[in-house]
Amino acid sequence: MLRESVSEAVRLLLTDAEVWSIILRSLLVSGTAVLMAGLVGIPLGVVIGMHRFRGRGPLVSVINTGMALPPVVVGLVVFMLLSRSGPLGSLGLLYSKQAMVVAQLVLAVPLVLGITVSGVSSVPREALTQARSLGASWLQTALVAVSEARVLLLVAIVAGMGRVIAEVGAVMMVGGNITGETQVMTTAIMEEVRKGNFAPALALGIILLTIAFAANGLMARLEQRTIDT
Amino acid sequence: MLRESVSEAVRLLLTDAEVWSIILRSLLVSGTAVLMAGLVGIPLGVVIGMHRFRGRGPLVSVINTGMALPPVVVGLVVFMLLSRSGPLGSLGLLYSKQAMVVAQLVLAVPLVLGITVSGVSSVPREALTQARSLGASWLQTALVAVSEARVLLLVAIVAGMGRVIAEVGAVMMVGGNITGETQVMTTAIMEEVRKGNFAPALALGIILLTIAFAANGLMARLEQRTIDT
Amino acid sequence: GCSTDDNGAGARLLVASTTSTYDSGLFDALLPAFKAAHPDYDVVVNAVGTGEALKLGESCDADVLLVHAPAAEQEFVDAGFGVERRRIMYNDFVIVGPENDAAGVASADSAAEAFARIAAGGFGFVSRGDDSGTNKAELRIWESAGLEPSDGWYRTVGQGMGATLRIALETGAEGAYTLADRGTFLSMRENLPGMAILFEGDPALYNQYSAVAVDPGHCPETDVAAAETFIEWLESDAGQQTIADFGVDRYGRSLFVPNAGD
Amino acid sequence: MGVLIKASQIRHAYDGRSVLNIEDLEVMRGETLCLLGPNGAGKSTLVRILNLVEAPDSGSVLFEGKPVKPGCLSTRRRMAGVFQHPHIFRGSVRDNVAYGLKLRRLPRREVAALTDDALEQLALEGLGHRDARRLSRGEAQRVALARAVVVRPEVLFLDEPAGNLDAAARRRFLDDLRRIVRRLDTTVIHVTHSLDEALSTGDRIAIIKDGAIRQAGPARQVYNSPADIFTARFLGYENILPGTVVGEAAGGAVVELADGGRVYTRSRMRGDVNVCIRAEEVTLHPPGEAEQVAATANRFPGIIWTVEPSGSAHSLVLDCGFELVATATRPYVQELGLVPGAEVEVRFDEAAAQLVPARVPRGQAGAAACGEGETVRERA
Amino acid sequence: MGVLIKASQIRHAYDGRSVLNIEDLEVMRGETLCLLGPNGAGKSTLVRILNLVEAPDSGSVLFEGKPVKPGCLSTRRRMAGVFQHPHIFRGSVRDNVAYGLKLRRLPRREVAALTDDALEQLALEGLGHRDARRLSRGEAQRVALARAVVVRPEVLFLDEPAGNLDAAARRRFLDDLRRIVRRLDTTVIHVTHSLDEALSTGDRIAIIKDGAIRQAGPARQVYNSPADIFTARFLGYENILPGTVVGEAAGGAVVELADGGRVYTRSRMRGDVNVCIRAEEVTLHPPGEAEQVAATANRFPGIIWTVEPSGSAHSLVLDCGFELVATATRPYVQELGLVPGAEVEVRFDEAAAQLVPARVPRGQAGAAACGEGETVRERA
Ligand SMILES: Nc1ncnc2c1ncn2[C@@H]1O[C@H](COP(=O)(O)OP(=O)(O)OP(=O)(O)O)[C@@H](O)[C@H]1O
Ligand SMILES: Nc1ncnc2c1ncn2[C@@H]1O[C@H](COP(=O)(O)OP(=O)(O)OP(=O)(O)O)[C@@H](O)[C@H]1O
Ligand SMILES: [Mg+2]
Ligand SMILES: [Mg+2]
Repeated sequence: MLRESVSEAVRLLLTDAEVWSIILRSLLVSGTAVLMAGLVGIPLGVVIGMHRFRGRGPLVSVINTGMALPPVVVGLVVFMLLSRSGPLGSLGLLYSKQAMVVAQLVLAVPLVLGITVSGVSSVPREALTQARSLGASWLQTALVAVSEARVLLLVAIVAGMGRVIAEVGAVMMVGGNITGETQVMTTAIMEEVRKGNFAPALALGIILLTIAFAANGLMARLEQRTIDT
Repeated sequence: MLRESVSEAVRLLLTDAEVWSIILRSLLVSGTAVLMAGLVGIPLGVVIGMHRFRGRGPLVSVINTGMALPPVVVGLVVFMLLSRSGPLGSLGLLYSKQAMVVAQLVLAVPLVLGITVSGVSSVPREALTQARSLGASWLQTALVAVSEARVLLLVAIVAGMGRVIAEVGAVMMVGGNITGETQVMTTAIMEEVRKGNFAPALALGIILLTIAFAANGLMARLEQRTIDT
Repeated sequence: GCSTDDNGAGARLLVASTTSTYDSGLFDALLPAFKAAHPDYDVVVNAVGTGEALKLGESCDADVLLVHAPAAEQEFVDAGFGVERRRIMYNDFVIVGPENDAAGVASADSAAEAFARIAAGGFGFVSRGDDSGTNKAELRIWESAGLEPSDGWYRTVGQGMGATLRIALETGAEGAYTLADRGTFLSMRENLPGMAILFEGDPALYNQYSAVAVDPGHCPETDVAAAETFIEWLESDAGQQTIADFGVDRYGRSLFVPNAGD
Repeated sequence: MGVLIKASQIRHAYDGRSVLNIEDLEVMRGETLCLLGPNGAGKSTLVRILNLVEAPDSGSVLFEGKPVKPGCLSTRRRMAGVFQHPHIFRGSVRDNVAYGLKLRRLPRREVAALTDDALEQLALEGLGHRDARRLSRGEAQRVALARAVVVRPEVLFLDEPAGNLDAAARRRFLDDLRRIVRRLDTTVIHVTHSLDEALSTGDRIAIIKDGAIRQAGPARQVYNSPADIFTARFLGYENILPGTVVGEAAGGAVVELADGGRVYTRSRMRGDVNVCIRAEEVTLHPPGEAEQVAATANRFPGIIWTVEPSGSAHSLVLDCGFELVATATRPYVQELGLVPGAEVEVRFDEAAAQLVPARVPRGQAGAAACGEGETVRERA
Repeated sequence: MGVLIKASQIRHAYDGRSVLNIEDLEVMRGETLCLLGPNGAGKSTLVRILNLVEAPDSGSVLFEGKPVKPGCLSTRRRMAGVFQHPHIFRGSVRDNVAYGLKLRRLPRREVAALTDDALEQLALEGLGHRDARRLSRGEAQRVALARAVVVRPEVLFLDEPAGNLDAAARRRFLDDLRRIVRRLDTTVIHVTHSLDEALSTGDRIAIIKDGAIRQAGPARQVYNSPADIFTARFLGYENILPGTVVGEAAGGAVVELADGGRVYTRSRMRGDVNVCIRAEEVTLHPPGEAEQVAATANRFPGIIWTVEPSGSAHSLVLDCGFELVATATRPYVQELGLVPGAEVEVRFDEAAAQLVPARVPRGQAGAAACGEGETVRERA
């Protein structure tokens, strides 16, 4: 079955334009979601990680809890918000890529935030004190924290991307798996599985993993170029 | 809808014995999977994190890629292995809690492993050198690494638990959502959604999150008791 | 951007369909034919459970429903969510199970008797348990047989037809029985080795599909004209012929029998 | 040359334990103030507070007369600090040294020039492109120093800057520091455990213990006139002899030592006192040697008990009725035949005999009771 | 009292840069070996390798004659180290101090007793229950010391153990160390930048530079007979006077200084040399003072150029035809009226005038050419 799927994967990649558009759509949707999750989660995580304040403990618990947000529930809530009868219905975003981005964003943020917070929390305070002493502004001090915790920030992004690109429940609900419009790799896999076509399902899975692997390799290389250790 | 769901959640908890058994089953299955993922992922992650060896970079990339394993594909592969016509079919494990544990284990391990590796990698080498110098055996040195990276190991476990307890694709495939046998919270949510019963679906989601929040709070407290900083 | 992603210029019509219709591939035949006839309209299909489909209609997130749960549909219309039920096609349910048929379902005189034989022997039976049309039909048969299926041999999975069939295939040493709609079963047959249609033809196994347009009174934003155009096309000779032709080349027979206007 | 920094009523606690309690501390513009004190006295905490990188629990820091808070970047940019365990940033040695300049968005060429200067100043030229995280401790310490001086701060905080430096580098750094301070009129707050370092760099010395300042003043004055028995011990007075003032002579007190013997001093004090004399102020002479020019009334016949080499000098313990410690360099030991049992005449100047009260004044008694300096000396 | 540890042909590189290249080093059982050397010389690296916590790229470490690898726990358990920047483990001060004992699975009661002992020894009694991560640097350093001595290792590695300790604590620790070493027959490898510390604790001294051992031998011998100009400078010889051997007298060479003047020595050497004399070996006398017992042929009339207080002594620069640095304590400066311009007679013993070759031997020339000790001195 595996050999069959690999050759099916190769065949799909070579012959099926639809597969390529699904792959690109997956990357686009999940990439956008993770990028936005990073833009929200990393700065916020750095702030929370750098400071000690009242209510920080519970806040961190809430963030960690967010990691256990079931995609179906997230999908449901986003659905209810974007539904024509919901508060944001007038935007007409349901069954669109934007809706999928929103749902994936909700899923990615807690993971990115949680890992960032604990990564930045474990940056030695001397690093920040030293930066301040040399005249770092608040932002410049935060950049030191980012630089010190960079490996974990990378893991945060990788884990966030992993969570959303592999997720199916939420995008299925708010995207609708509409062929040519909102179908992404996981919903396509799901559809094939439902139809009992395991080989193409596996083939799509293999393609997804290959892309993830290549992206990881690239990231690791980028990280090593700017940095050592 | 939200108010409705909260009262529905309370009602379900108070009156529905079935809901309780679903909750317990979820905790049992995911708890076992994460426990096993911890038993595998943490020691392995500590070993990889502590040592520099050839091929470490690619290995870490593979682990990170594992975070993007789509649950449906994992479910499919486990399904094919356990299927009657598959290599492990004779075990008769398909549509059982054991099968769900296996699938969730596969999903949790890369996350636990990935976060552990980067957490342990960022433990200062002096910590390990100092331990060795005071007579720590290999294992005792590893324990120092664990203690230094403990916050991230906790995040690894939390993220792993978050991933599996919220996951639906794999358990649906290999567990089958059989009422009274393999139905867990997420598959029950999915079923309610399919039936169009959004309120109980949300209610179950709220219950799941409440449990996750309580567990996180407990963990944070436990962590603080043994430790400071 | 990817051109296939871009919405066409025309009106976008949301059809909520049951997975059974969608997964059989019927829409792959219907949509191009409709598009050829009405290039102004873009139909997108959302494959969900019957319950969810009705809910989508209620929340105005679908314009047309294509479902097969007559009682629920009627309720939907009576509640003012839908305009009217319009029959489009039917097929039938079949009792499927392991080829060796230990319960002897094949020789039963009625669906109820077939179910009774399964129950009597305690042979495995997998129920969809998802309030779908199929599930409701199954429950009616148990009722007519005067039986209350019990734990142990009777398993409820709350999933779609495809998943239910697969679970039936994998249950126990040989496989279990279940009630399926013919279309889905035939379309999945090659992936279900050792399973066969054991009983068919009982009137109780009749499976009517209807189209329901969402009521613009309830959902002002719905595109009434588009919905009407689509349903009318389904009822038209062209539409009905497309349904009749679907599956013949692949399965040697139609999966759905058009019956609009009957 | 007025007051540049003034700290008053600074209180700070960690985990509910009070670690700092400074009534009043003034740092003059352009001066070098050395902070001395035992481990855990609160020196580093004080430095962090004055450097505006940590806020005290209460109290105020005035800079040029205006109250400043850690948030105040413009003031903070006029300062720079080298902490006790300097944190090295990721990147090369150059990156580290240039850090403060880049923060200030100086033009690239200027950054390069200033960085080169600073690298040279700390003999780091060869290391510029090395990964700064992979240096030896001493090299890292120099990077930290270069990184702080390169921004030409008006106020430079140095928390044990010479720790881990080799002798040559230490000497050179202290020389350079003096030069920089003179040239740029930099104000320096310098924490050190080395009295020599404090004396050679400090205009003023403040001795801090248990979070409070016990004595402060011009360096030589503090060195020569300890305020109490703790500071005397802390400043390295080897001989602390209990006694009682019995009269006055030549403008100072005459003290009858508890162990016998009469010491003439230049201080005025009454009642029970301790006479404090540095070992190097005690000179040894052949018995009955001809009178020298600078005569002193403090002359005692003594017998040498022990002679021990200690570093570059020898440490001698003598019995003069009371016990006395003296030091002598090797040639003198040899020339005068200073061996155990030898008889010598012991002399020390009246001005070298400092008086401190026998007891620490009431208010400080509690704090001093468990002073480390004391317990250590008592056990030794 | 044989060889306990023998390292041979140890080579180690970081990032392709060779940092260690030890031909041969022996540590005797029970001795204290002090390692001295400039920053970045490789001292800490050597310590880590001997402590079996890091494996060298090549070469072997023999323990009791048997080759050992870092994996060898049983040997490692007979050692303990205090590193230059000690890592403090999570937990209380007690936990940290008890760590090594717990690793060895000693009975609980014994752990408690030994821990109490060690805490007391380093004046940490009051801190036992404090969070060890929240200590001042000096307190942390003491914890690290207590943690290593508590396991009563046969070999104790100390990498700048007294850095950050206050003067009293440092004195006490060095005293205690000597006591422990004597009582338990501990072998100590002690890295320090303080010559005084090395002389007061070390039986032998090894001077390491650029990864290689430049000179090793009994402490006083190394102190008194530098092998070359680098070690002379490193050992603090303030006066290094170039000259040429012109003859022999009283069993030693007579050197004609380049700047004029003739110095009598006890060393034998030929050709161009440097005469090395410590400042404290130079004694100053009133001109025409009566001859003393220990006469010397090295007597020069001199004029005082500068007198500068340096710590507890004064540093004097004299013109005796050649330039000479001397030190004197305050009372002597006062007694002899040592002010700039004063005329004095300068003397130093023949034994105090050490000869080193004018040039570093060929093989070492490259390494020495960019020696830090030199560049620093030359700039000063
Ligand atoms: N982060 C912290 N949390 C709790 N207590 C602390 C912290 N930092 C320092 N302390 C305590 O505050 C007191 C003062 O510490 P500080 O570092 O200012 O001392 P110090 O005078 O610099 O000592 P040293 O000479 O050892 O460097 C000490 O008792 C120390 O244990
Ligand atoms: N982890 C490392 N990676 C790369 N180079 C290193 C590393 N550690 C030390 N070095 C380099 O190796 C050389 C020797 O370092 P080592 O720490 O042994 O010196 P040291 O003699 O202890 O100096 P110091 O007196 O400053 O402590 C130095 O040039 C240093 O920069
Ligand atoms: Mg300090
Ligand atoms: Mg070192």
